[in-house]
Amino acid sequence: MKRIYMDNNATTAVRPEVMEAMLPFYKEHFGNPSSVHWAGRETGAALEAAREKVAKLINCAPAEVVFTSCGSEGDNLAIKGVADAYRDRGNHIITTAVEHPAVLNSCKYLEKHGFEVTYLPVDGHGMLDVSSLEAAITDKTILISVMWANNETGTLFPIEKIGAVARKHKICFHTDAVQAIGRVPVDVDAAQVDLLAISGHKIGAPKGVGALYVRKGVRLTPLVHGGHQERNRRAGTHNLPGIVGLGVACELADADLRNTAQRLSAMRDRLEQGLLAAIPESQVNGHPTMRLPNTLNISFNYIEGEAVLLFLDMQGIAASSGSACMSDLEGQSHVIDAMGVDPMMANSAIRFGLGYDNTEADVDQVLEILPNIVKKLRDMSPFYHERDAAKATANS
Amino acid sequence: MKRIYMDNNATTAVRPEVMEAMLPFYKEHFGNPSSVHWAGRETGAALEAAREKVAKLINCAPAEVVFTSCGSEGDNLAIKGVADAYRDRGNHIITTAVEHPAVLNSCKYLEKHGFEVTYLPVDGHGMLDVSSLEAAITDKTILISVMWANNETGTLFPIEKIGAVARKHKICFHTDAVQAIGRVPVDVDAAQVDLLAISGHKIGAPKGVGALYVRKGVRLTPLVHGGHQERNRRAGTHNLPGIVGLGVACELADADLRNTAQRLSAMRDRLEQGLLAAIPESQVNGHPTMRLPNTLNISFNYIEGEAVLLFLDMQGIAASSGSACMSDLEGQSHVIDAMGVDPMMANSAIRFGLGYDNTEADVDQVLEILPNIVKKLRDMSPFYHERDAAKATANS
Amino acid sequence: MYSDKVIDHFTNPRNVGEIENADGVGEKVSSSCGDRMKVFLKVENDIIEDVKFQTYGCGAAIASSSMMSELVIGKTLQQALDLTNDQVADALGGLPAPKLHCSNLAADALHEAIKNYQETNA
Ligand SMILES: Cc1ncc(COP(=O)(O)O)c(C=O)c1O
Ligand SMILES: Cc1ncc(COP(=O)(O)O)c(C=O)c1O
Ligand code: FES
Ligand code: FES
Repeated sequence: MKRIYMDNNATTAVRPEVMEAMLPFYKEHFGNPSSVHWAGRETGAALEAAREKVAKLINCAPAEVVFTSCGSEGDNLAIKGVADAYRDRGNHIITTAVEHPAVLNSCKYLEKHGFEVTYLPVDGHGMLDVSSLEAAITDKTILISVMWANNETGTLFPIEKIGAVARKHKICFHTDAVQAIGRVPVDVDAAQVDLLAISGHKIGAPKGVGALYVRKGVRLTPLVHGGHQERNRRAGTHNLPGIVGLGVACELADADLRNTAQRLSAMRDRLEQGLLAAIPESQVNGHPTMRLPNTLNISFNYIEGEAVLLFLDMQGIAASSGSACMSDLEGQSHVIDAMGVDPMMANSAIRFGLGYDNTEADVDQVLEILPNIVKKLRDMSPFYHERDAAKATANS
Repeated sequence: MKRIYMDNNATTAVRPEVMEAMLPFYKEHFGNPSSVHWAGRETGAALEAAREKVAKLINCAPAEVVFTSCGSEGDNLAIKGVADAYRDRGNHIITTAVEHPAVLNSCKYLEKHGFEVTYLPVDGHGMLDVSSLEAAITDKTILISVMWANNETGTLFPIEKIGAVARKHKICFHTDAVQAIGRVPVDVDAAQVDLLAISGHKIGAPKGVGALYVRKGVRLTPLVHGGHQERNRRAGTHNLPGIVGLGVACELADADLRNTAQRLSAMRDRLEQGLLAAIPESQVNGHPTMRLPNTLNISFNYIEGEAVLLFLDMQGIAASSGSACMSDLEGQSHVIDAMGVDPMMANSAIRFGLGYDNTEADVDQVLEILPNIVKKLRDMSPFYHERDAAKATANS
Repeated sequence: MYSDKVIDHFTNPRNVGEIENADGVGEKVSSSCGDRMKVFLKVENDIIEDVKFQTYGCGAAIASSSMMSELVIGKTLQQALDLTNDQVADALGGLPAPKLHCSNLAADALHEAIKNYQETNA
């Protein structure tokens, strides 16, 4: 059985070029980049070279890049770090109802410590209304945190517009760009973003490394206190191989961003059209056009998403129902919920995240297999049968 | 020129067995361990297998192991996490003046947020007096944090005795065991420790992974909020290759702890004796017997440590002057300072940290090279000459 | 995450469907997840001759439904009433903790169907 991995929003395989670049830094060049001797100098240079590559992808100065261990840490550092550093100015934070748990749970933690948080709603496409964001600003607002792209639906937020509003009101603007980076162009300067979190393992770098962009002049209390690494913004011995890998992954992303985006969105669109055509009463969750090129979130009414995923899995196809870090939990996605999707539709939502390695043959295979799975599960579903019965009555 | 690496307290090379175990988890088995499909199940099993290996080395239950990104994160999580979770019980923390910056700076951060911290002094050997610790306890004390082994001198603290005191007073006891793990036996149960931080890159696992032991029943506010990883104690996609590597490194450490310790301490002792014999007016900083088997901190009066290190480096020998993460900074070691070492002696302190790969030939080479370096620098030092003059005057 | 037995019953669920003119029909909706199961019975001389089910739910719910049907076909009504949710889960080789509630649908819906049979034939 050919295995097809279509869960690249959860994590990606390390790209071969990335692996090759990292390998020398485990056993051969293993020095602590903070050490002053030969072993540290070798890796110190590699550290700064990687920083430059990350900076180039998002168009910032290398000194504005803080290496972290993952996207979640970046979000926590940005939100708690700004909250603590700007506490004298106010205690109000604005975010959205559809953020990743790393953002939402950082905000909930701050709510227990004297902060007030506004969670802005989204519309049926998962889209945010910038004027409602501006209306939510008070003279106590010290931080706006809005994700660049939603991880479950792929909906892209109007980051440049939000950046302009934040700048106008002189409020720090953090964006969780973990899903956006490497998939759509990201320019912190054009977008007037002050902080931006990325994660290596979503773009072909390994797990265990990420970065937070922190605009020069933005005050930030560290999350991890200790040594003087990262200009006192993040202590702990650098994950040198991981950082080197992140650098190369950013460089690769920079080089083929447009090509990859075009290729993946063409495949994604074919998958989407094929499924909608083959499976009646299905619907796409997310924005029709403002969407990540690789993401398809789709619902098949009357059945349950977990059962669909299980059947797909048994046929070698890896997809998911929302964020991996929530998947061991009961209950529906807070994102699909916030979009006001009908609960039964919401229950069947599954997410395909296409990636670098996917091929047209993969799409063919999903198109062949999935409609049968849906049919089988609908045949089992009492709701589906009652619906037929209801129709029959109506027609008689 | 043969390169000799004797800075294994700063970081170690990844051991070959560790590397081999990690390799399949970058490109082949790369699934997110939180995913429910085949790609996640493969890595989910590897994650739990690694957890068991870590647990075995420190004698705890696997569920008590929380994977982190480094030792600093573990210290921050333990200290800030307990401080926040037990804030209702009190606001007093006891630690020592010679902790790693990850502990000291976490404490300083808490001091800005309403906590009071007692920094216990140490004696000339860097040793702590347990009765002074017990005397410092108040009814507001919620945490004791004392390192297992000091990173600069190797001095081993009386952890079992401190554990007994903490348990008697029902106070959480955290120990930073980053330098101790894999070098001396560590048993959280025998030592009555409640939290214990370790770091992969000090024991032949890669940089970017660590673990915090959290005794069952101990409350802990997360440092990184987000998804449900690590039973809600540490969010963020798992660094699976790193975690697998940490597991194997712990297994290896467990298997040859006593042999390695014996071998390294024999080499270390020969280095120590050889240097003391060859270089008059030199002294060892640290405890004569209660000391890590691999660590030698030694001062050569009248000269400056940085100059010694530079000469050693030019001859291919990597050693250090205290912790790597402080080494870009001016000024003396807070550890040597706290021991009351005479400032000029303190200034010349350098640290050798022997490791798995060191050989007797390495020791020979240092014994051959270092006395000449010291001689050369002393010949340059006004303090040295004035001392000779003083002696001459005294003798005339 | 799931045992081989769960996967087997999920992949090839036994006794899916509907019994026309069933002697008893019952259903149960999970209060925790909204999933739903409907059970149809054919009863003769106090013996369950046939069971069919329809389930809207996760893999565990579907497998539990299937296992339940296998466990009670040919049994007396009393034996079927004695069947517990735990027994269904055990027969599947266990379920992951967060999925235990899913097996509750099966025995509960069965018992509702028996109650319905007893009421209509009282
Ligand atoms: C005693 C001690 N604690 C904590 C740390 C921090 O560990 P890491 O560099 O993995 O964050 C170190 C090493 O630098 C150490 O020696
Ligand atoms: C939008 C978004 N933010 C944050 C994260 C967290 O990243 P990581 O898993 O690297 O901590 C993820 C991925 O899980 C994500 O999709
Ligand atoms: S003269 Fe260079 S550190 Fe003092
Ligand atoms: S999650 Fe609802 S029955 Fe399993």
